Amino acid sequence: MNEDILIAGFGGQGVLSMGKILAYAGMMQGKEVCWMPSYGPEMRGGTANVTVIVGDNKINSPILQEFDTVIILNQQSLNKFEQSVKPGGKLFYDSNGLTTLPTRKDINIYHIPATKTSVELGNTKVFNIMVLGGLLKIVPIIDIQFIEKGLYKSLPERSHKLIPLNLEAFKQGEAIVEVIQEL
Amino acid sequence: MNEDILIAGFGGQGVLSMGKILAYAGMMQGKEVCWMPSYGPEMRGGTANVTVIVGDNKINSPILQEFDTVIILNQQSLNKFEQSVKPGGKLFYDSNGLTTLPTRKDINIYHIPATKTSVELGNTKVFNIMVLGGLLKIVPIIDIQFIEKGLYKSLPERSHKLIPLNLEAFKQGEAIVEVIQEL
Amino acid sequence: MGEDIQLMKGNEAIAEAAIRFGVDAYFGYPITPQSEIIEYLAYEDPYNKRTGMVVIQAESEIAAINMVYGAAACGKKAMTSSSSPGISLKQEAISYMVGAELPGLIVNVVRGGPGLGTIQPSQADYFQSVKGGGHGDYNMIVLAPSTVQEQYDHVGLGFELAFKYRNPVMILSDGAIGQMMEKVTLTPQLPRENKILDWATTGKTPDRERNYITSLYLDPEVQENHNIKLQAKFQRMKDTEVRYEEIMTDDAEYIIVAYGISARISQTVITMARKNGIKLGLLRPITLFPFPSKRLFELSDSLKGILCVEMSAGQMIEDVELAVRCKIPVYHYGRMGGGVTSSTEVFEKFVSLFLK
Amino acid sequence: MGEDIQLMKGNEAIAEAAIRFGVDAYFGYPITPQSEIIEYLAYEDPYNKRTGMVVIQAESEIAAINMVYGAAACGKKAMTSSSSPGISLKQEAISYMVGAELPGLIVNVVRGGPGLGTIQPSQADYFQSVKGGGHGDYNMIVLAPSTVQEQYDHVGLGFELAFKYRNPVMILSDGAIGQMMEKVTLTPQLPRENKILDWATTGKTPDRERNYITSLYLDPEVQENHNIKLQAKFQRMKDTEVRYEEIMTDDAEYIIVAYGISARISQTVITMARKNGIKLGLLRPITLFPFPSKRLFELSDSLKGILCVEMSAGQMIEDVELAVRCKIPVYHYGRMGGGVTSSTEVFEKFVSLFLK
Amino acid sequence: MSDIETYKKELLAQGAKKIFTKTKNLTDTPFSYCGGCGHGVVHRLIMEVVEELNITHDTIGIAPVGCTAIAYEFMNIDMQQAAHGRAPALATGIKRTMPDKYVFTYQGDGDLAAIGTGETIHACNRGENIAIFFVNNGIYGMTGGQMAPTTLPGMVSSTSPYGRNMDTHGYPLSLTELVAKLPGTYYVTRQSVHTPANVRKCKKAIQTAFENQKLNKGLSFVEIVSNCNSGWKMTPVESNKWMEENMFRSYPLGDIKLPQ
Amino acid sequence: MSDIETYKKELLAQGAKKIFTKTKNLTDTPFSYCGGCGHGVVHRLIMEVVEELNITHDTIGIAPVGCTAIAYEFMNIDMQQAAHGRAPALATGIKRTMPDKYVFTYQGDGDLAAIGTGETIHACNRGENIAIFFVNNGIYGMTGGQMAPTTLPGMVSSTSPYGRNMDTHGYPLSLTELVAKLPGTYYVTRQSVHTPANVRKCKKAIQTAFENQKLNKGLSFVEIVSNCNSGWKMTPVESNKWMEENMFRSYPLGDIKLPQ
Amino acid sequence: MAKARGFVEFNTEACKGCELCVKACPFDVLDMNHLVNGKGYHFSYMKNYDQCTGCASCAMVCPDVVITVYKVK
Amino acid sequence: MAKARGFVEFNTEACKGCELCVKACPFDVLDMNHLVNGKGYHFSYMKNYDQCTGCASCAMVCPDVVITVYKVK
Ligand SMILES: Cc1ncc(C[n+]2csc(CCOP(=O)(O)OP(=O)(O)O)c2C)c(N)n1
Ligand SMILES: Cc1ncc(C[n+]2csc(CCOP(=O)(O)OP(=O)(O)O)c2C)c(N)n1
Ligand code: SF4
Ligand code: SF4
Ligand code: SF4
Ligand code: SF4
Ligand code: SF4
Ligand code: SF4
Ligand SMILES: [Mg+2]
Ligand SMILES: [Mg+2]
Repeated sequence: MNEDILIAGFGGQGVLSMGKILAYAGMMQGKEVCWMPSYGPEMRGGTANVTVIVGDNKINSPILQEFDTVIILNQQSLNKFEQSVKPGGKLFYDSNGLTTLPTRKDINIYHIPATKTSVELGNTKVFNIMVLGGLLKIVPIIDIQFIEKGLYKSLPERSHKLIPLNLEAFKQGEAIVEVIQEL
Repeated sequence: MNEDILIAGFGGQGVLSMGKILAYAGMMQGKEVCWMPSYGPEMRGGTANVTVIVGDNKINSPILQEFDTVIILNQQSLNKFEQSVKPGGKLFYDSNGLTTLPTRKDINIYHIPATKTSVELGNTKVFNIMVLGGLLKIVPIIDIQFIEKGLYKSLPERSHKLIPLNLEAFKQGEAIVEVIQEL
Repeated sequence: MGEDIQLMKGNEAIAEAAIRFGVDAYFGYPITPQSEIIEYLAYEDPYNKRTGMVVIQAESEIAAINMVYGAAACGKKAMTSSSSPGISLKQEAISYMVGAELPGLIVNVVRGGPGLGTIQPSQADYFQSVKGGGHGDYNMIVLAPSTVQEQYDHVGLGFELAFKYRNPVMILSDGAIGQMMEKVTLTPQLPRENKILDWATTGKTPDRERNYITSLYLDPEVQENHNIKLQAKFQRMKDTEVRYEEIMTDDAEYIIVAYGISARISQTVITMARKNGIKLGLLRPITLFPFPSKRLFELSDSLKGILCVEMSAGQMIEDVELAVRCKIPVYHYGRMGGGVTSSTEVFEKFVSLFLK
Repeated sequence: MGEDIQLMKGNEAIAEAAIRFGVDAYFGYPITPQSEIIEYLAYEDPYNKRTGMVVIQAESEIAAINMVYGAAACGKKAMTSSSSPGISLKQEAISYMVGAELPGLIVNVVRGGPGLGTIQPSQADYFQSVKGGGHGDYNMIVLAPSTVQEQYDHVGLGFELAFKYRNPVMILSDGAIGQMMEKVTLTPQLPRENKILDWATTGKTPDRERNYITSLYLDPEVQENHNIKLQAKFQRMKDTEVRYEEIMTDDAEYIIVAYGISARISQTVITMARKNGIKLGLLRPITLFPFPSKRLFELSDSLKGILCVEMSAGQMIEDVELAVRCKIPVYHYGRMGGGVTSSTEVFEKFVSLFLK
Repeated sequence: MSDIETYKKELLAQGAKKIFTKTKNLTDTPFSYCGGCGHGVVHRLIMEVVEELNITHDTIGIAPVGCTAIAYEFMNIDMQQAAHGRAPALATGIKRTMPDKYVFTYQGDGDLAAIGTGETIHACNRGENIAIFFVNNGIYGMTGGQMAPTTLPGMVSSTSPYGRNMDTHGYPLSLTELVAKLPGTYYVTRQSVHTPANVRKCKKAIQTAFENQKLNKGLSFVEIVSNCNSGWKMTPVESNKWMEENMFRSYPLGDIKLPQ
Repeated sequence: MSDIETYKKELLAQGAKKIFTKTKNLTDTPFSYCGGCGHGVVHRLIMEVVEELNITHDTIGIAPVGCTAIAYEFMNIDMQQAAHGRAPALATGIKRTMPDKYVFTYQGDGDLAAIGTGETIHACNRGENIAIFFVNNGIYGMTGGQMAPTTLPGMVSSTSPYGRNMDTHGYPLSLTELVAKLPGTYYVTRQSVHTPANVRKCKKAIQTAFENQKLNKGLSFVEIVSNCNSGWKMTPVESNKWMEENMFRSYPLGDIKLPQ
Repeated sequence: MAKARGFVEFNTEACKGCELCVKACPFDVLDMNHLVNGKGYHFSYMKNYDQCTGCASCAMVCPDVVITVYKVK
Repeated sequence: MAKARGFVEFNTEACKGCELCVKACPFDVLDMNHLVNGKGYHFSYMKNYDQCTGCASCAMVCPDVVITVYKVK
C-alpha cells in the first residue's frame, strides 16, 4: 500500500524539506517515493505545500486530491486542506499556527505541539523533524534508522554534525504527539 | 482570349520594366493583366525574366510553363526558354545578345534588331520600347494609344517629357521587326 | 471608370491598403520577398504626406512585433510584416498578443524553408500560422489571399476582425502573390480613427478604473478561466468567420482544396479538367483558421476524392482529412523548394492519383 | 543495491544526465519552472570538476540556442533548455538546425500560456513541438518523459537520436515532472567523446574538402532536393523511432491516450476503472513525433472509444483522430490553467462521455 | 488612553499636519515584493511624481518580466505588461502613436541588460522620447537569484555558486554608461533609494525624466541601484550595507549625462 | 607575339617572380558580389592571413545573413552559416567547445548592429576569445539597400528615400566605439580596403586579431568601412569617393582600443 | 532652533518587518515590535515616540508605504 | 634607384569591370578594355604595360582577385 501525505504551512516553516526528509528516508528503506511541491513566487511569504507518496507500489499520479495523511501547520492550510483528508484518514496539526481547530468527525486527528516544544528547547530549527517524529509514531511507515540515513543523504556534509540533535528531536516528536480524536 | 507572354534577358536590359509597360497599357485598355517577375539576388548580373498575361478573361495561374509569345534578349534565355513557346506560338529575339539562333520549326520566329537600331539612334534607353513596338506589330493585343497612357501611368512625373521620344522608338520598333519564319 | 484602379504588386497593395484603411502604425524589418511593403510606405511617407500613419523600421522582427503590441494596447491599428524566418522570431510576441487580447495584423509573405532556405515562394508555414507556432493554446484568424486585390482587401478585413475579437490576425501570403502585379480597385481613403477604446491604455482618466494589458495570470484558476474565455472566442470565430470560395463544386466528383497561389494554379487545373470532361471543382479556403471544415464535410458526401495542393510537404491536408472525417481519399500534391508548381503538373498528378 | 539510485527533481535528473551521458555543452537562460537545470549544472561545475562539459548562461534564449547551433556544427553534443515563452523565441533557430541538419537537444519544461501565462505546468506546446512552431516543412523527434527516470534517460536517448539523424530532438516535459522528485537509477559516467565527425566544422584538414554547415539554398531546385532528403529522413524516423507504452490494452474496450504528467494521472484512472469493472487501458506515446499512429489504428478495431487526456485545449487529439481515421469516438479532456487535473476528474469525465 | 495616543492628540491640537502619506496613484493592493526590497520605493516615487506633475491621466507605464511583472497591480495608472526585455519596443509603439502621452518603462537588469539589450540600445539610439527606469539589483530576482549581466565579480548567485568568474561569465555590464554615449539619450543618471537622502535625490531624477519628456528632449534613462535581499540571501539591512560597499563601486551613483 | 607578350617574356627572363596571386584559401568559385564591392577584398585578406599564419586547418569561420551569407562558397575553410545577427552566439558555442580553434565571425552592419546587437554586446562583454570582422557599408546590401543602423544622416536608402532623418530614424549607430568600452574587448580597430595602403593596414589588423586569439586575449573587433555601390546607387569608383568624403567622417579610421 | 515635532502612523498589517525605517530614523524613534502581524512579521512601532521630529526619513525608505507622517509646522 | 619592373596578368573572365584597379595603379598602367568578357563586363588590361613596377596596388584593391602580379626583384 502507498501512503499519500500532504504537508502544508508557511514557506518559511521548512515544509518542502520536511517532505524531502520523508522521501529520502523512504527511498533508503527501499520504498517507492514521490515528492511533488507547490512552487513559484506565491510561495514568497505565502503558503507552501508538498505531496509525499511513500509505499510499496509503483506510484502513478503524483497529483492527488485526497490524502491518507495531512499535516497542517498554519491556519490557511487548515482552511484549504481539512477537506482533503480521506474519510478515515489522519490529520496532524500544530496548534501554534491555528486560530481555529479541525472539526471533521470522520477522520483521526492528532496534535503535535512542535513549535512550543522546540521553542522551549531553545532550538526552533528542529521543529521540522519533531513534526516528523510525531507523524511516524502514528503512521509507522518508515523506521527511524532510515530517517537517520535519509538525513545523511539529504543534508549537505557540513550539517551532518547536527544529525544526532535531530534524532533527539525526532524522538521528542514521538513523545509529544497527542491523540485528539481516533475513530 | 489571354496572351501569355514571357520576356527574358539580362537584369540590366530592363526586362521587368518592359513587362510593366505592357501590363500598364493592357490595364489602360481595360484588359485583365498580370505581371509576375523572377526575383532575388540571382538577378544580380544574372538572368531576369517576367511573365505578362494580357487578355479578356479572368487570369488564373500566373505561373506558366508554356507561353504564346516569348521575347528572348540574351543567349542564356534562348537556351532556357526556346522550348517554352507553345507549338504554333511566337518567339521574338534580338540577335545582338545571341551566339546561336532559335532552331524550332513549329513556331513563328521574329527578329527585332533593337540593340543595333537604338545604338545607331544614339539612345540605348529606348531599347525597351522598341522591342515592344516590334512585338505589338505582330501581336496587336494593345493599341499604341494605351501604350502612351501606360507610359504616363507607369513612369514617374519627371520622366514624362521623354514619352514622345519613346513613342517614336515604339514606331521604329514596329518598322524594324522582321519575319524569320512564319508557319 | 470612376473607380480608382491601379496596377500593383501584392506587397505594394498591402502597403497602400494600410494607408487607405486608416491604419495607425506599421513596424517592420526588411526581409525578402516582402521588403516592398516597408519601402512603399517609406516612399509614400504617410506620416507627413497622407494620414499621419507611423512607419518605423525596427531593429529586428522581435522589436517590430513588440512595437505592434505597445501600439495595439493603446487601441491603435498596428501591423507588421515579414517572411518566414522573421515570423518565427515573432512567435513569443504573437502568443503574448493573444494572451493579452490585443488586436493587430501580421503579414507573412512566406518563403521556402526550413532555415534560411530560399527567398522563393512557399506555403510551408501553414502549421505555424494555424496550429500555433508560439506557446500555449491559442488561435488567430488566418487570411489567405490569392489575388493582389485580396492582398489589399484583407488588410481592411484583417483589422476589422482583429478588433472584433481583440485578437491578432495573420495574412498568410507568399512570395508569388507578394511579387506579382495585378489590377487592384482601391477603396476611398478612410480616416485614422483615434477612437478611445474602453479597454485600451490611453491614460487613466478620472472617470474610470485603470486599464492594464497583461497575459500574466499567476493563479492557475484565473489562468484557466482566462483560457476558457479565449477558447470561447476561438469557437465564436469558428462559428462566424469561416470564408471560402467554391468553383464548379456543384456537380464535382472530385475537388482540389488549395489556398493562395496554389489556388490560382488549381483554377487552371479545373479548366484543364473540365476541358477533358472531368468533373473537378475547387474549394479555396480564404480563412485557414477557422477552416471551412463544415462545408468540406457536406461536400464530401458527393465526392470521390480530394486533392490538396499546397507548396509544402503536406500540412493543410491534415485539416482536410479531419474535416471529411477520413471518409474519402485525400491526397497531397505540392512542391517544397520555393519553385512553384505548374498547372500541368498538378493536373497530371490528379489524373494519376484518381483516374488511373 | 549496487546501483546508483538517487532521489532527484525532474529538472535535476536532466542536468545530471547531461553530465553522465558525456554532453559537451549546455547553454541556457533562466526561466521557471526549469531553472534548476542550469543551477544544478552551475553547482556541479562539470567543466572544472567532472567532465569538462561547458555550461554557459547566455544573454537570452535566442543566444543560447544559437550557441547550441555553433557547437553542434562542430559535432559536439550540445543542448539547451527553457520553458514555453523561451522556447517560442527559439523557433527560428530550431528551423535553422533542421535545415542545416544539426543534432542537438532542446528541453521544454512546459508552463501555462499563452503569453507570460503562469509558471504552473501545462501541455499546451504540443502543436508547437510536433507540427513545427518554426517556419518551413520540418520535424524533430519529440520525447515525452512521464517519470523522473525518463527525464534522465531521454537525455541519453535524445542525443543518440539527434546524432543518428543529424536533427534536433526535443524533450517535451512539463512543470510537474520538472519539479517533482522520484528515484532515479543513474548510469555510469560516460566520457565526452571528442570524436571528429566527417561532416562537422572542426577545421579543414588537408585530407578533405572544406565542411560547411548551412540551411541556405538560393536555387529552388537545390532547395527542393534538400527538402526531399529531409522528408525522407522524417519518414525514416516514422518508420523506426515510434515509442510508446501500453497498460492493460489487451482486453480494453476503451483507452486513454495521454503522455507525460497526464499519463501518470491516467494510470490512476485506469486503476479506478478496473476496480469498477470497466475495461479501460492506456496508451502512452513516448515519442510524440513520430506518433504511434499505426499502433493506435490497430487497437482501434477492438475499441469503443478513446479519451485523450492533455493539459491543453486539445492538441494531440488531432493526431489521435487521424491515427484511427475517425473510426471511433475520440474525446478530449484537459485543463488549461497550469492547474493539473485530478484522476477523479478524469475518471468522472470518462464515465460521463462513454458510459452514460 | 496610552501615552502615545495622548502625544498624538496633543500634536494634532498643536496643528500637526499630515505631511506624508501613500499617494492615490498606488492601488490598495499591498506590494507582493519581499520585505525591504527597493522596488516598492521606486514604485512609490514614480507614482508620486506622476501625481505631482498632474499627468496621471496622460501616463502609460510598462511593466517588464521580472519581480515587477505585476507592477500594474500596484500602480494606479494605465499599464502594459511586456514580454521579457521588450519594454522599450512597446514604449516606442506607444509613444510614436500617442506622442502626447508620457511613457515609461520599468525594467530590471536581466530584462534590460540581458535579453533586452537590443531593444534598450536601439530605443536609446532612436532617441525615443520616453523614460526608462532601470532597477539594477545585480541579479535575477524573480526567477530565484540567478546571475545577471550586472552581477559583480566574485558575487555568488544560483548560477554562479562559486562567485562570478570573469573568465567564463564575463564582466559586469553597465549599459547605463554605454547608452550615455548615444546621441539619442538626453539625460542619464544613476540613483539609489536606500537612504532618505538618496530617495529624495532619486525622486528628483524621476521628475526630471518626466519633465524632459514634456519638452520632447529624447530619452531619459534613470538607473536605480537596489537590493535583492532574497536573491543575495541577506536581511534587508545587511543587503543595503552590502550594496553600499560593493555595488556602488561598480555602479557609482551620480549623473552620467546631463542636458546641455 | 604581341608587344606585351614580348615584354612579359623579357621580364621573366630577367627573373620576374610571381609576387601576388589568389590564395589557395579561396575556392575557385567567383565571388557573387557586385563589381567593386569591398566584401571581396575582405574575404581575400582574411583567407590570406589564415594561410600565412598557417592556421587553415584550425580555423572555423561564420557567415552571417547578408550579401556574404554564402561566404562559405568562397572561403576554402570550414564554415558555418548563422541566422541573422546570431554569429557571435555561434562563435561562442564553437570557441567554448573547441578552445584550440581560431574562430571568426564575418558580419554586416545590419546583422551585427541591428538584429544582432544583443549577441554582439554580450559576446564582447564576455570577452569571448574570437575575432569579429564587421563590414560596415551603411546599408542592408543583400535585401536591396534599406536603411541600416549605420546609415548616415541624410543618406538616401530604400527605406529612407528622403534621407535619414534623425528625428524619426534615429542616429547612426557605432557599436564599435561602444564595444571598445567593454573590458571584454582586447583590440578594436576601424579599417577600410579602398586603397592599396588601406588594404595593407587592414590586413595587418586582421592578422593582429588572429594573433590575439592565439594569445587568448579576449575579443578582437575589426570594423571595415566599405562601399555598397549597388545599394548606394553609384559606380564603384564614385562609391569609394563618397565613402571617403562621408562615411569616414562618422566612422573615422584608426585603432580604437589597443592591447595595453 | 527648537526641534520640530511630529509623529508617524503605521499600516501595521502592511509592514514586512524589514527594519529599514528603524535604521533610517535619525532620532532613534522606531523599533521592531516583539509581536507579529497577521502575516507573521514583526512590525515597526514608535518606541521613543516623543523624539519624533516628523522628518519623514522613515517613510522615505519604507518599501511598503506603511508609514504616514504628521508634523507640527 | 632604378624603377622596379613588373607585369600583371588578369583572370579576365572574373573581372567585373569595376575600374578600381585602374584608379589604384600609381603608374597609369591599366585601363578598361572596350571589349566585354563573357559576363558582359568591360575588363581591365595593361594599356601602358611597360610602366608597370609590379607594385601590386591594383591587386590589392581588386575585389575579385582577378590580378596576378609578377615583379623583377
Ligand atoms: C522569454 C523569457 N525568458 C525568461 C523568462 C524568465 N524570467 C522571468 S523574470 C527573469 C529575470 C528577472 O530579472 P530582472 O530583470 O533583473 O528583474 P528582477 O526580478 O531582479 O527585478 C527571467 C529570466 C521569461 N519570463 N521569459
Ligand atoms: C530573421 C531575418 N530577418 C531578416 C532577414 C533578411 N535580411 C537578409 S540580409 C539582411 C541585412 C543585411 O545587411 P548587412 O548585415 O548590412 O549586410 P550586407 O548585405 O550589407 O553586407 C536582412 C535584413 C533574414 N534573412 N532573416
Ligand atoms: S526577489 Fe529580490 S527583487 Fe524580487 S521582490 Fe524579492 S528582494 Fe525584491
Ligand atoms: S549589394 Fe552592396 S554589399 Fe552586396 S555585394 Fe552588392 S555592393 Fe556588395
Ligand atoms: S518621522 Fe523622522 S523622526 Fe519621526 S519616526 Fe520617522 S524618521 Fe524618525
Ligand atoms: S520600513 Fe516599512 S515595512 Fe519595513 S519595518 Fe519599517 S514600516 Fe515595516
Ligand atoms: S602592379 Fe602596380 S604598376 Fe603594375 S599595374 Fe598593378 S598597380 Fe600598376
Ligand atoms: S579591380 Fe579587378 S574586377 Fe575591378 S576592373 Fe580591375 S581587374 Fe576587374
Ligand atoms: Mg534584477
Ligand atoms: Mg551592410
